[in-house]
Order: sequence, then C-alpha cells, then structure tokens
Amino acid sequence: MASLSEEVLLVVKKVRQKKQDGTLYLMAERIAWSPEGKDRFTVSHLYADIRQKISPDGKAKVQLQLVLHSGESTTFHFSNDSTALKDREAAKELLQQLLPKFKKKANKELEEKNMLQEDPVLFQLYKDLVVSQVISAEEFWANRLGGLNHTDPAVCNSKQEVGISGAFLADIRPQTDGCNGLRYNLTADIIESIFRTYPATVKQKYCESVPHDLTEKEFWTRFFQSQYFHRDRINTSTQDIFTECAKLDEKLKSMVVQGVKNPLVDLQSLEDKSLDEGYGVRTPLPSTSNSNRTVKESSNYAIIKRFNHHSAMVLAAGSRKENDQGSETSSTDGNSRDSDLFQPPIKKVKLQEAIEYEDLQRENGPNVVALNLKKSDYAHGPVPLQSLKYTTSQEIINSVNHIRHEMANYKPNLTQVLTSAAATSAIAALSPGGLLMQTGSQQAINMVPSDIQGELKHLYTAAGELLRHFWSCFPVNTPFLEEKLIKMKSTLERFQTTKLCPFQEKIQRQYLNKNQLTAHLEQMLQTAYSKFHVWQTRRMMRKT
Amino acid sequence: MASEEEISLLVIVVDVNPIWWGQQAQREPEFTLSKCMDAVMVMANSHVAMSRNNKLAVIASHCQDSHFLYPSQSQPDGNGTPDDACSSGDGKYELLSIANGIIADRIRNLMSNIEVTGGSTDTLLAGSLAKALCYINRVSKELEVGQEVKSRILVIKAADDCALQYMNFMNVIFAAQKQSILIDACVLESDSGLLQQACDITGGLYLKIPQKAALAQYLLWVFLPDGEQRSQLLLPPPAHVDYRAACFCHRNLIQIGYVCSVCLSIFCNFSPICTTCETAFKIQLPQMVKGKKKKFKAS
Amino acid sequence: MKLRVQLQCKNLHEYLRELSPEILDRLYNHPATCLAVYRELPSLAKNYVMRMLFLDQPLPQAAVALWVNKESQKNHDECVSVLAGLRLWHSQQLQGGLQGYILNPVFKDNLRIALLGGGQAWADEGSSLGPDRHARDIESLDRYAMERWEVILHFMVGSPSAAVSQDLAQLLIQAGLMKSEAGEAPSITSAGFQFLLLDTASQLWYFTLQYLKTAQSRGMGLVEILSFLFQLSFSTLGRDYSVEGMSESLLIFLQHLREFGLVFQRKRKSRRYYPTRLAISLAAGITSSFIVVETNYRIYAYTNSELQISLVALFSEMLYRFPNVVVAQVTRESVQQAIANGITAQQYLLHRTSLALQTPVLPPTITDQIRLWELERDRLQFTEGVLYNQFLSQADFEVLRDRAQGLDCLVWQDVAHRVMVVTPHGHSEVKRFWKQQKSHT
Amino acid sequence: MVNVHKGVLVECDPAMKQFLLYLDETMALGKKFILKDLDDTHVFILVEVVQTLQERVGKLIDQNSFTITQK
Repeated sequence: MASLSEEVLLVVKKVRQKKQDGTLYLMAERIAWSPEGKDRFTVSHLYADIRQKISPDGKAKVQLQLVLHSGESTTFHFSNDSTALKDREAAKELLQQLLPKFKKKANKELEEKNMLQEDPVLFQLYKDLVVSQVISAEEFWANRLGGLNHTDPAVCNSKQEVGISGAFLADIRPQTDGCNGLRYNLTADIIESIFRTYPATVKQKYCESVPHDLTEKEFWTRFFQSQYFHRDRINTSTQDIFTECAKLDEKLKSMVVQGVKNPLVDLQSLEDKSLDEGYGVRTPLPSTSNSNRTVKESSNYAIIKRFNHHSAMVLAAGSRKENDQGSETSSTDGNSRDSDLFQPPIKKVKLQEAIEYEDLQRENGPNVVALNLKKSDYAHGPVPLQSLKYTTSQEIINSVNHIRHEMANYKPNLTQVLTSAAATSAIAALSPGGLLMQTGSQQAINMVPSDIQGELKHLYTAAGELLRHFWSCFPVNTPFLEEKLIKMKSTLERFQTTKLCPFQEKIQRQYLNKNQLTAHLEQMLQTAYSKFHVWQTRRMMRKT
Repeated sequence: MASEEEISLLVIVVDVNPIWWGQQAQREPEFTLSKCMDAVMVMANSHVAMSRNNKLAVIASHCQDSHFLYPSQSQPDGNGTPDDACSSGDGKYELLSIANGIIADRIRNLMSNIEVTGGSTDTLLAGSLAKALCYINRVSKELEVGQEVKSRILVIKAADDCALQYMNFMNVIFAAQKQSILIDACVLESDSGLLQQACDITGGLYLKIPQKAALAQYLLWVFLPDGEQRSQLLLPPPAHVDYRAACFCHRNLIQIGYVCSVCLSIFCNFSPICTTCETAFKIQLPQMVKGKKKKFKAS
Repeated sequence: MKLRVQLQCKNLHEYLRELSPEILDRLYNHPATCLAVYRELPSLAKNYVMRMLFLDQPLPQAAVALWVNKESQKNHDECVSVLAGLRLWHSQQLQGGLQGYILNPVFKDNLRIALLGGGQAWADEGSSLGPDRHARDIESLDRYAMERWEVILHFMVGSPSAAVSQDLAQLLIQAGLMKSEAGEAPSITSAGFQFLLLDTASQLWYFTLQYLKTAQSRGMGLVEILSFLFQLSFSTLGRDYSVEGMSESLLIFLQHLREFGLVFQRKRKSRRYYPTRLAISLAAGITSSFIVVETNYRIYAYTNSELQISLVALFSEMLYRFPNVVVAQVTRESVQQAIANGITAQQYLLHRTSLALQTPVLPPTITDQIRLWELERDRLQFTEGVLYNQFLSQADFEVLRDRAQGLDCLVWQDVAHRVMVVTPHGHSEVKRFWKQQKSHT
Repeated sequence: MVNVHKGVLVECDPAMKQFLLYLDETMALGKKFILKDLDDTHVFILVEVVQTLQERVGKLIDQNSFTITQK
C-alpha cells in the first residue's frame, strides 16, 4: 500500500464513506480511508488539519464526522452492524488522544499563515528574506512568533480569554446504558474546564491520585458521583476522596457571608427593608444554621447552594484567567486566590470610578506664590554667553557717524539692487543639490519616482530585519549564538551583494548623484561589520 | 474675478542697528544699509505687486526703539499722496513708488538723527516683533466680515542676539505661534539661536545667506512665496535647531541639568539652594537629589 | 424653436490668450500691462517670474522642474504652459545643449520698471497742471461711477429716464446686448438679459472686451487702448491725471470711458480726469449683495436702486415695496417668463447666488423647483425636417441614408420601417442625389 | 416609390406623444396634423401647427401645475 511505512495504529473495516464501503486507517500522522478493494487512500486527513470530531448519538447510523480547519468535513459511517458502536468508540478514543498532540502544531502553522496574510509588510519581508534564501523560514518565524509574545505584549494579550459555559457539566449528556447507570464521555475540553472551575480541589486530587492509585476513568467516575450524589448529604462519607474538596468548597459560605461589597451590583441594598423583619436585627444567614430546618428545605437549600457554588466557581474561573496568565498548575491552593478574588474592592473607589469623569472635573489650580528673584540675569534665560566683542565708544561714534553720513542722502535705487551674476550664484546655491539645499535626503527621496522609493523601503525593512537578527546575537555567550552570529554576518554580506549593490547601480545609472539614498543603509551595514570584526579579533585573542 | 481672496499681510522687520551697520560698512563697503534697504524694498514691492489684496508693513528695529517705516501713521492704509510729492516719475507702479518714497523718507530721518547714548548697543528685536504682532492684530480686527487675513513676519537680522531680551523674545514667539503667524528669518551675519527657535516654533523659514550681495534674490526666492505656495515649492530644509539650554550658573550649554522646581532656573550641578529664587530644597540625602533631577527638554 | 445665446464672460487671461503673438509682444511694451498680466498669473507662476526676474541667461528646464515637489507637479506643468502661452518665457538652447527657459526680455524689462522704476512715466499726473479747484473726493467719484453705469443698465432695460449717447447705444447694439429694428428705440436681447445678471465686474469686463473687439473698426490701436486701460486700472483713486500727450483716438476712448463712468471728467474739454473705482477695479470686482430668498419662495431685496428693483421684478412678481426693501415672490410664471427671455435656470440661480446676502445662499427646494420649471418647457423638441418613407428596397434606403449621413443632414432614421428625416437644407442635395441614383439604374 | 413630406420632427416622451395623438384624432387643432407616427417618442407633424401646438401643451402643463406659494 502506498504508505505502509508509517505505523498504522487502528484499522476499522466496513466503514462507509459516501455510500461506499471501505476501510478506515488511523496512522501516526493522519487518518485515512480507502474504498473496498482499492489499495490507495481516497480520503486522508492529517490530524493537524482536523478541527474537531463529532459523533452524533442516538442516530440510526453510527457515524463519525471530522471537521477540518478548512471547513469541509468528512463523515464515516460504521456499517459493521455487530461492532459498529465499538469500532466507533475505539476510533474516537484514539482520535481523542491523538488530536491534542497535533493541535499545538496546527495552531502554530495557522498563526504563521494568518500573520503573513494580515501583514503585507511582513509578507514582503518574508518574500525578500526567506523566499530568496537569505535566511531560513525557521529563523524568520522563530524570531517572529517569539517577538509576538515578548516584544509586544499588546498583541498576545489582545486575544480575549474565553470563559467557561456555565452549563458545561450539564452539556455532557449522559447516556443511559441499559441498567440504571450512566455513561459520561468527557472530552479534553470538558476536563480542562472542570480543572479551571475547581482548580483547588479536583485538579490537585487529579494530580496526586490519577497516575498511580486509580485510573483516569475511575477518577472521573468518582468525581461525578461526588458531584451529583454525595453533595446534598450533610454527612459525606469519609472514603470519598472529594470530601475535603467539599470542605474546601465550604468557603463558599464565607463568600455568601461577605455578601456583595460592590455597591453597584449589590441588589439587596436596593430593596428597602422595612424594620419588621427581625425588628431591624439582621436575620441570621440561612447557611449558618440549617439544623432547624426540615430535610426538604435543607435539600432544596443544598441544591441551590450547589448551583450558587457552581456558578460562583465558573465566574471565578473566568476572572482567574485574567489576573494570572493561566498558571494554575502552580496554584495548588485555590482558596486564598479565590477568596481574594471575591475580596470586594473598596466601595468608595468603585463609586468614584462609576460616577466621576475627570474630563468633567474642573481643576482647581494650586494657589500661586509670587516668585521673588534674587538674581537679575534671570531674564537672560538659558542662552549661552556669546563672545561679546566689546565695542569701544570711539568705534561706536565712528560707525554711527559713518552710517548717519551714509543714510543722510539715501535714495532708493532699486534697479541696481542685484546683478545677474549675483542672482545666478544665489540660484545655484538654492537649486536642489546646491549649497543651501544640502542635508536634503528627504528632498532626494522626493525626486526619485515612487517605485524606486518602494524598493528602497523594502530594502530598509529587509536590512532592518537582518540587522535585528545580527545584533540580537550580542552578547555572544553561547556557541549557538556564535555560529548564528557568523551566519548572520555572511547573510548580511550576501544581502549587500545580491540586493543592495544592484539597487545602487540602478539609481546610479538613472539619476546622477542620489547615493545619499543608500548611504544610511551602507552605514548601518558597516557598523555591523566593524562590530563583528571587533568581536572576532577579541575572540581570536581569547583563543590564543 | 470678484473673488474674495484672503488678504496676505507681510510685515518686514529690518535690523538697522547703526553700530553694526557702521562697522559693516567699514568692513565691506559694497554691502551697506542702503543696499540692504533697496533689497528690502524690492521684496516689499514684489509682495505688493503680487496681488491686489496683499498688504505690507515695514518696521525698522533700532537699538533704542523700533519705528514703523510703512505704513505711516499719517495715512494708515498707506495709499495716499506721501508727504513730499514723490511721484512715479520713473514708470513705477504708483502705489509702490509712494510706499518706497515713504520708507526711504523715514529711514533717512531715522538714521540721520540718532544719538547713541552709550547704553544699549543691541537691536531691540523683541520689541519690534511685538510691535509687528500688534499691528497684525489691529489689521485683522479692522477687516470686513467676508475676508480674513493671513499674516507673516520676515525678520532681516544683522547684529547679534541679545541675551537680555530672551524672555520677551520667547513670549513674542509663542504669541505668534498662538496666532499661527509665521516668523521667517533671513540672517546676514552670525547665526541667531533665538531666531532659529522662533522659525522652528512658528513654522517659518530660517536662512543664513552665504553672500550678502544677492540678498534680494534670496528674499525673492525663499521668502516671497506665502504658506501654501511654500508647500508646493522645494525650499531650503529647516536648519537643525539647537534647543540645548545654558545653565544659569556658568552659562554653558547642557543636555541634562538641574531645574529649580520653583523658578525653573537651570543649573549644571546641584546646589541645595536655588541661586535665582533662593528656594531651599528640603533634601535629606544627596542621592535623593534624583527626585529633583529632571531631564531638560533636549533638542 | 428658441435659440439660446450663451453669453460667456472671459477674464483677462482668456482674452489675452486669444491675441496674436505680435500683439502680445507689443502689449508688453507697457509696464502697466505687464503688471496686470503678472497679477493674473497663477500664484506659482508669479513666483517663477519673480525668481527669474533678475536673470539674463536662461535656466535649464530640468532645474526649473525641480523647483516644485512631486505632489504639485501638476500645478507646475500648468504654470509652464500658461507662461509659454502668454509668451512670458521662451525655451532656449543652453550652451550645454539642454533646453532652458528665459523670460521674455520685453516683459521682463517692463515688469522690472513697474516694480523697480527706472523707466519713464506712464502718464504725467495732474500735479503738472497744479491743484484742481473742483477736486473730487473718493465718495463722489464712486457715486458718479455707479450712477453712470446704472444709466447704461437702465437704458438697456428701457426705462424712459435713461438716455445715452448715440455712440454708446451703437456700441450696445454691436455688442449684441440690444437690437434695434429700423426706426424705433433699441430693445434688449436675451444676451442683454443675461448681461444684466452678471456682477458689475463681469459686466465691465464683457463690455470692455466688446468695446475692444470693435476698437479696430473705429480705427483705434488695440494695444494703445489696452495699455491705457491697464494704466488706468493701476492709477490711484481720488487722484487727477492730465490728458496731456494723449492721442486723438485715446481722447475719444477717454470720452467713452467717461460715459461708462470709468473716469470722471468735469467737462468734455477739461484737461484733467479722475479714474473711478470702476476703472481701478477692472481687474477686481465690486459686488453688491442684497437679496434674501426664503424657502417659501419669497425674496427680500434690501435695495432702493431702481435698477435693482426692476431686475428683481424681471424674474419674480412684486408683492410689497418699502423705502429700503422690496418683497417679491418667485412663481412659476415669473420663472417661465425669465426663461422665455432666454435665461437658463443656471444663470438665474447664479445671479441670485451672486446677490444673496449670506451662505447657504439659496434653499435647495427653490433651486430644484426652478430647474424643474425649466425642464417643463421642453417636453417637446421640434426639429424641422423632411420625411422620406416608402422606400422600395432596403438597399435604396441605405444608399440614401448613408448619403444623408455623409452630408450629415440626417436627423432621424428608422431602419426597420425604412423611414428617415433629413434637415430642410440637406433636402435638396439629397433629392438631387436620389434623382441621379434613379437615373443610373 | 419614395415619397417625401416637409414637416417637423417632434421628439417627446411617450406620455406627451399620447397627448399629441389625442389632439390629432379629436381634431383639437381644427385638423389632423400628424403626418406620420414614427415611433413612441417621435412623430412627424405639419409645420404650421407647431405654434398652436406649443400653446396647447403649455396650457396642458398649466392645468396640471398649481401654485405652490400662497400670497
């Protein structure tokens, strides 16, 4: 068969696809399907491409649907009457384990693709550097994706943390199997959300108990049992590993007791209490003394409490994400964290930020104190002493007389104001490239057509990228950095020969003296080279 | 043709510091004050000639005071018969010849009866600029409903800056900036830090001309076009302005220094008491000085 | 079938561009003309001229092209074309071999004279003949000018009080603003109506241009007149000039100007004249704005000038008159009538706009309604013609049709039914052609 | 054989044309004046009726139009 080289993890016969019998193969990398009797795969998806798998229950047909990132989906119909369900389950299990492995990879590639698509400059850069073999794609991305997360947190934080659906437990539609037992099928997501919801208790338990003393399956069974049966009993059986979870969760009470301190969401404060309930004496919280209640009440109460607790946890899970970047593996004790999550902020602050707008504030200027200056030369301001050439009074007299005499019979004589020669020289100085128009690189850029400008821009971005790689190698303290540095140096040189020089020649050909356009680029490269040489020589010396 | 174009008012401030010009005349006799005035008049004429609703004012900035050369107070609008019947005998556009007549007349009077009291030898540039601003303000007040005026000031600077005027000068500059009035500067001799800043702040042009003989050409080339024309033309790039301040204690330029939080005097090294306003800074430890240390606005 | 004379009012530029080169060159012999032309240039071009004013040798064109930045390259080209079109600069071979620009020397020198002096006087002022005993102040001059001008307009709208000289009436007729059937008094043409709607400056220009057109016919030197006109427009208001050294034709011209109110001369024979604001504002206009139009089609005209009122009355029906304000109503009839007088709704609106006091000038409801009213008139379009039908064969039809097209006298055709309509004047030709066609076959 | 009529080509919108036809057949102008009905925007009519026709059309429009303004 085409690719039996790769190991086949599972083979399911009698699987229909598009009304055609065939065999389903699950391999290490991909899931594939070949029609009956053919020895090639008509359907083959890499796991990386699979977004999710759907296995609709309660249908006559036993099916497994795969939805790809690209949006299209394939449906396999397990037609082996006797073992259809079993087969499906097997396949599902396997996929369950496999998919997450590939998810990360998929995400990464997707991210790269998207970045290229949504950022034309980057794409240009990519073409310039990677496509033209200046640097390898890995290097390129290594820096990029890294850069995404470190250099500008704005980007990576911009993705909003998705909260947990409040009904995530209810969504696991348990299926009754014949006798009154239930089947839950947990997906990775559900488990994840459970952990997020009960970081303190369950996760901890899971960590310590699952690998060695009980299997995952058992663990979850217990979990659900405890979730659904043991809760509303007041006395929880001690052998249940979740007992202390319950204890931990009791702190919910404390939250309730604290009540909502945020005045803006505290509904109780809104309703006006007439004195007659307890005559102003605050009625004790139901949770504190539920001994004197009928069982029914207490059970209802327990359920309500469960619900409250549950939703509180869900909310907490949502908000927890915000203030620590998903590192709750470290947070073994959730209670402190949670409790301070529910720690109500000070009423005053809340109210202020709710009702006060600083643009409506009128600033009351500080009462001003008259400035009494001791030094007279304050008025001079921060100007340097220019070398005053002191003119003697005699000189003054002379010059004044001179000027007076000159201007006494002044008659405007505009026709002789300017000689053509003088004008020409002045114009020469003022024309582009002239004495007074120097330092006009922006003028130079103004003179070249836009396509050249565009080219130059690309050169700059490319060079900038390379130089970033180059300089990022300093300080050179690891061998890896060393060899990368050397590589980058050669890359830079290659860049100069393959990209920069042709460009320079081109503009040399077309325009006369516009090499001030690329002067700066040159300079940057030169600095890099010199730095490199310095480093190299020092290294040599260290070697010897 | 009956278009209500906006009036463009050009105020030329000429530095007629007698001492400087006297020495200049001795230094190089081929470029004297009279030559300079001629060039200024050419500039003025071409501005007026450009359009029917271009207005002009010329101010002579002297070392005791600053005089309006044009328009003359006697006829504020300027177009009327001048005191002496100076007629366009030479085919010049009457308006211009009248204006030139007035200007020449006044500069003659001004320069011929100066007596320099030994005191100030510096040009009172700040004062003249202030006067210019006031005049511009007046003109814009006197407008009819429909029209608005775009004004700019052209300074023709001969003598050196005068540190004494720093405060007034800066105030004038910022006033001009508020009014969105360009201040152009054409410097004959030595670069002027104050004017550089003025041009940079108000968005005007600063030019130190390499050869004085061609002053008129430079004026016509660089300073004749008004704001929106400049946006189309390629003109000399803005000069790099040195915004470094000089400390009050030794008067040398510093990039980073100590600024008194009360009187904003600048010092190149720390002293517990501001020498200018005698404010005592309550500091226990010298390393707490960092609190007082501010980065001074560097260029 | 009413013909619409579209009366376009050119400005100085368009007029000059039409003049022949040698006339232009001769024009530039006078500083005043140069200054006037210079003022009419686009601002960028003005700067170009100024930059080159003191140059004697040409500048390389490449350098000139680099004066502007890329964004405003278009303006640059425009300026270059304008300067070349007015023969203000010529391109000239540099010694380097590349092309260069140099200012038209005549123009340059005279512009220099205008700016810097150094020439001889344009005209010697009245100062030469001492102060005027009956000197006029500016207000009286303005009054004089306006009333003179209004007399002309009155004459055009045919108000009995107004009387103008035979010469002037002749001029008006030549200008096509009035027409006179033999014998009775001249009456206003549709062009005349449109003329009335222009603002004063444009009227002045149109009139002057008309005058200039007819100048040669009355044996006056165009150049001489123009230069005098410009010189006038640059003279100072309220100042007297003497007629010394003016040629005969110029003196006649002066009399005309006097009649238009461009200059004031106390007596026909008096030796001095005062240019009025009209003359000086030949290049820049003076507009009076006095009308408010409301959305309820009412017009409030704040004026007591007979002329203005009669103008308003031309296009709307009067409701009330008060000492300083007239209330009128725009109605369908009034607009229809105005349009019947050959004024397009466009001009109508334009006129209203030019007179309206403040912006937004006209309520859109009004403008739209007026346009609609105009459209109403041409539901039917009539074109006289001759109908050909009942062709025997398609071939015949096409032959004739093509022939008609060749003579482009084909008005309308319907190939399917072999019908075509040709213009009457084309008819005879087509018929002849058809005859000989038949004779051939 | 080709035959030839002198006349006036009228171009108008279909509605107006219907009006013309109506005038024609009701002899509103005293006689039939449409020489040939060319297509639904063109008719060919006698020269002499043009003036009266215009008046009639004007009248029609006047009837349809009403004064927007009140004094």
